[in-house]
Amino acid sequence: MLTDLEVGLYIFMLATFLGLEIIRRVSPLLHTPLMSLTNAISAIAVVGSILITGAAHASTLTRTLGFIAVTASMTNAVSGYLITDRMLKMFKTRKPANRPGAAQ
Amino acid sequence: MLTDLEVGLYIFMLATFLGLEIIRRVSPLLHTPLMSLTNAISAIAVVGSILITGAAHASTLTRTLGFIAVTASMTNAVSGYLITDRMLKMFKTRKPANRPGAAQ
Amino acid sequence: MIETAVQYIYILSAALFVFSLKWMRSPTTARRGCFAGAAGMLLAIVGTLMRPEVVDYKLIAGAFVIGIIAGVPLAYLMPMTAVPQRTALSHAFGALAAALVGTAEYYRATPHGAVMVALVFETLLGFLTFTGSMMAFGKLQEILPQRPITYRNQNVINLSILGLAVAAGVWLTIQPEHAWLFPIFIGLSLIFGVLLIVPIGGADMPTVIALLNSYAGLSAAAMGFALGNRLLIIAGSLDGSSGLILSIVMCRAMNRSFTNVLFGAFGQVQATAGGPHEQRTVHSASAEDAAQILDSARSVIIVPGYGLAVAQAQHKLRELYDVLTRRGVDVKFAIDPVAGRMPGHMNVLLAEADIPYDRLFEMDDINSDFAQADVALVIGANDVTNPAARTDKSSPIYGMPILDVDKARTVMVIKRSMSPGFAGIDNPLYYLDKTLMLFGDAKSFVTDLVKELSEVAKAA
Amino acid sequence: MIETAVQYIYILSAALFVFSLKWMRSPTTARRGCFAGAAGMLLAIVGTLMRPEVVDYKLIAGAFVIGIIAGVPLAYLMPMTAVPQRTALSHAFGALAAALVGTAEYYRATPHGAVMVALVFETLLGFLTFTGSMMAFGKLQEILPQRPITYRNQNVINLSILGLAVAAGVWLTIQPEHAWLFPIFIGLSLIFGVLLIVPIGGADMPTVIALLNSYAGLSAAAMGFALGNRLLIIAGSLDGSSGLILSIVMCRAMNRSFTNVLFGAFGQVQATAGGPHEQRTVHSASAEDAAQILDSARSVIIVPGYGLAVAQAQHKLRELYDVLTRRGVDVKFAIDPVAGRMPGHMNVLLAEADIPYDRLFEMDDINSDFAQADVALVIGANDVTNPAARTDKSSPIYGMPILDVDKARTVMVIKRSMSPGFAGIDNPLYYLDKTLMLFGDAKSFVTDLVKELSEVAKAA
Ligand SMILES: NC(=O)c1ccc[n+]([C@@H]2O[C@H](COP(=O)([O-])OP(=O)(O)OC[C@H]3O[C@@H](n4cnc5c(N)ncnc54)[C@H](OP(=O)(O)O)[C@@H]3O)[C@@H](O)[C@H]2O)c1
Ligand SMILES: NC(=O)c1ccc[n+]([C@@H]2O[C@H](COP(=O)([O-])OP(=O)(O)OC[C@H]3O[C@@H](n4cnc5c(N)ncnc54)[C@H](OP(=O)(O)O)[C@@H]3O)[C@@H](O)[C@H]2O)c1
Repeated sequence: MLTDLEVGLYIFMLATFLGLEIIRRVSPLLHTPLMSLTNAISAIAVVGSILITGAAHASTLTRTLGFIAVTASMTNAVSGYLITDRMLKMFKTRKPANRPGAAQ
Repeated sequence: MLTDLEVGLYIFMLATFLGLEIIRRVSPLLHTPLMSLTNAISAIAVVGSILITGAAHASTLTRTLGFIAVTASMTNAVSGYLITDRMLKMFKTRKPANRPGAAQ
Repeated sequence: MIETAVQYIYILSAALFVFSLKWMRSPTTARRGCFAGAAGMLLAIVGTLMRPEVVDYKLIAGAFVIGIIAGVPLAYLMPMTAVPQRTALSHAFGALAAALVGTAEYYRATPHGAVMVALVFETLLGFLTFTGSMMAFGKLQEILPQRPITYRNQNVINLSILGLAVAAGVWLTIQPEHAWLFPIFIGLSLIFGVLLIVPIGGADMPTVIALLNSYAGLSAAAMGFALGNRLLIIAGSLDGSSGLILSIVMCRAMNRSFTNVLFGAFGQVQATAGGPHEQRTVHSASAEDAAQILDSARSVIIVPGYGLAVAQAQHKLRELYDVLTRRGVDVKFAIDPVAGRMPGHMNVLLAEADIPYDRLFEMDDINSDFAQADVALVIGANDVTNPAARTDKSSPIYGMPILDVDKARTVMVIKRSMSPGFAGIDNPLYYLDKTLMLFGDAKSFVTDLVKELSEVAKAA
Repeated sequence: MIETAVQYIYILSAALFVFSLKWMRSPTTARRGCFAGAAGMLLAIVGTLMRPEVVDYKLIAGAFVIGIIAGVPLAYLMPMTAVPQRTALSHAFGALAAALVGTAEYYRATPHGAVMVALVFETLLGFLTFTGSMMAFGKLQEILPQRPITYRNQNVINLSILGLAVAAGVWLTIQPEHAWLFPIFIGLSLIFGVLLIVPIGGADMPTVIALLNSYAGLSAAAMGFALGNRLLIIAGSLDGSSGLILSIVMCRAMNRSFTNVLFGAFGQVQATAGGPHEQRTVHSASAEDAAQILDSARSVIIVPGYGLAVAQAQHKLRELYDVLTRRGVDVKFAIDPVAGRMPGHMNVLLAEADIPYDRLFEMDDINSDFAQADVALVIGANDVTNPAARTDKSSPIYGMPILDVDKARTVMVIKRSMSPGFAGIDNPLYYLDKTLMLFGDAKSFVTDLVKELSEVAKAA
């Protein structure tokens, strides 16, 4: 009944509105980790990359490009989530802490 | 590629999240007009009602039910938007106003 | 081609609904929001009429005319104090439409699988919201008794009816051909809607209405699933989430839980458990005395409540505001979030009387000002000024956010008698030494005050 | 069957992404948010691998292994101060993936119509974000010159290249068979990405990175349209809107417009227009003097800035905080929204050093406290303390929100020289009578301060 394009437009509209609403309320305290999180989410390109690379009768060109794409987005995803978590670990609430500052 | 149900679920999820985000931020000042606005929006049932009523080979039962449904939701839409607007008109910013209170 | 155009119109319509709600956030954009909502609805209707499936326009046109003829007066003739009732009635209409579409669709196509599940949801929610909203309307309009009606095993009975309705629904989804079951299913849904509201007190209706709003929205969304229509899903779920949030906000503001509102039979228990009447003294005063005190005050905080709405005294109050302001008194209005019977009730009421809303202060912003105020003038408010909410852990309203009127130098309370407010409990405020009770109907008492003050003004 | 299961997995994955961003709102739930995001990604990958179209797993497995081997050290070995660079590099990877998928899809299927439009968008945005992010990385890592590079007709040239790229894209959507055009289209996109960044100063990179984040997201969303994949559309548009909001927030915080950031060649103009150097006197002091003043203060507000990050002095600063707190001094940290080079840069830095974040105050909350503070200790901050932003309409940073350090009784500024900060302008604060300049690298100077204070403590 609906073409892919029309469904896509519905979803694009709703997701964009939703993104704008949510992000506007993130405290500036967390803007740096947020940027690195959304960066990790942009590794979603991995979905397309897998489809290209794993397809049945893919040409060598397609496979090569797909392989690079999967590698790039996988690196992106792994490092993105890990570093975001590393950053966020620093934000955990602490007791008014009086252990002497752990020098590097 | 996707069934109607799956598309529906995507859209339902996004729209619900979006609704929750937006409404949570409405100032309590406007909760009463908001309720009457969303009430008017629920007149969207008019879409289904029209489809039922106007269909080509509709039975008398279907037409009767559809007719009632269109009437009910149309009343709902018209009165809903008009009364919301009437309420909101009262909220317009005024100069520190010193005309004597207009008794009813 | 046309089908594609319709989809774009629908997408635009959905976007307009989203903007409509976004713009409701602030009073400056709210009217634009209402307009966007109306435009979205218009597009939805136009788009639907354009669809090739729609071939017969006669009935539709007739229904439109009736709808407009009925809708316009409903909007313009209703007094503002009747907003809760009107909303309830309107919900009943919206839900009825959804339920009837579901019914018609069942008899037309007898769908199977997921579509039938959606259809059952739509019909169940639609019919129960219909009767539930009619009941709410009746209670608010005082056609039906306001007090909660309870009987033994009520919850068990209600839940059994719901259980039966759901069972019928499940059966229908498995074997949609059992057409004899459908009317039974409808009947059970209708009955459950009635029973749901019976044990809820009239004053809890606004919360219930918000919840019913949510159901009506979900019913429309289910219709969207049944008809494969995305616009219905979007508008329905926006509505559904909005109703949910509003009812949560209202429950929280009253410091009560959902379950307590739905099953607590609030308003009855407290009324009987009002406690023994100790013989305590109150000070009362005449309009003349009160006017003198007001005239010599430098700052007055006015606390409006439900009684102001009942007495329709908002325009007179505006006059009082004017005369006091002219005499150099600093007048503020303190708005409790749960004053009145609808969220924002007082705001709407005072706005109707043209009281500038930079003089209206939310509870959190003004509570610290009471200590500096010469007079706190309470007009038809009761529970929202009850200090027991702050101090008395055993009070049913303990924890409810209240206005600290008892901190003011002098407290004046306009109400008709010593009878309690919505929560049905006594108010220790009235027995304070600094409190003056001004007995009378809010409208006539404020009128007297204005008269007295104008005379003082002329004399000066 | 499997296709249906995949769709449910995708819906769950999309919901997890939404929750992930929602939970990023507050530090208490942020880690859960990160986890939800990772879970969403995992589901997306699992769901995709389950699809019947995917038959060959060898290459994919290999790529996964490489990705993990490369990703883990990238996350754990990077120092926190290199976060901006890492983000830039990561964007480059993400965008490259999107661009390559678009390219591969073009050569595989040569699609027409709307799908080709989406594919062109995807490829254009992907490639320009790729080179743009690599340039940004180079500038931040100081492989490339930090300063903006400008030449005559720069904007005209850039826009022509973009125009050519778009023209090629339009032609390709009309006649997708022209395979010879595709490499040209790619080349133009790549070049435009480079040229876009050349005229932007290194210090504006964070804003640009946020914008590139937005492009990368939109590119993924376009891929979703091209492949008919809703999950890609959702995740892509969440990303796109997030990047947009962040870059707007950053521009606004610097009181500059988008156009000014992108085309203003900021950092060069101001450096040359630094103005004539009047011979004005400054007071400087030694660590010993400074320690004495700090020791006798009752309340100290510390203002960290970019120099703290450069000197990696956060851990030493923590020691200073400890020793002062032990000596009974009330120490607060004032965080300007644009201090450092990334939004929240200072928060991350101070959190890394374990400074309790109930001691960190946002600008609006602390600005009124400076008047009561005995000492404002500025460490490696410059522009965010420049009173010219409040008073001097002609200053390029006029209107930028700053910390009112000049209201404190005594101001101490740790920096290496009199040279300006990011905006390239002089700071009148340094010439005030109450200001003491503490010249030196932030880390070594704070170390000295700690040493002096500990000696005072021992002596006492
Ligand atoms: N706002 C909401 O969304 C909402 C929703 C549901 C429930 N509620 C509940 O409603 C209550 C609201 O508190 P409230 O202080 O506004 O009202 P209230 O506690 O219900 O008290 C209203 C008072 O007004 C007096 N009154 C009635 N008619 C009057 C008239 N014509 N002239 C003068 N006085 C009149 C009544 O006393 P007399 O009879 O002696 O005159 C009564 O004590 C709270 O308990 C709240 O939890 C609020
Ligand atoms: N936060 C963001 O999101 C963001 C993004 C883009 C741009 N910006 C801009 O960046 C600026 C941030 O202001 P800011 O006050 O934090 O920094 P700033 O104005 O750039 O000043 C940093 C100061 O630190 C000193 N410094 C550098 N290395 C040092 C070291 N090792 N030890 C001691 N001092 C050192 C420098 O002076 P010496 O060379 O004399 O030592 C310099 O004056 C604002 O103009 C803002 O608009 C911010």
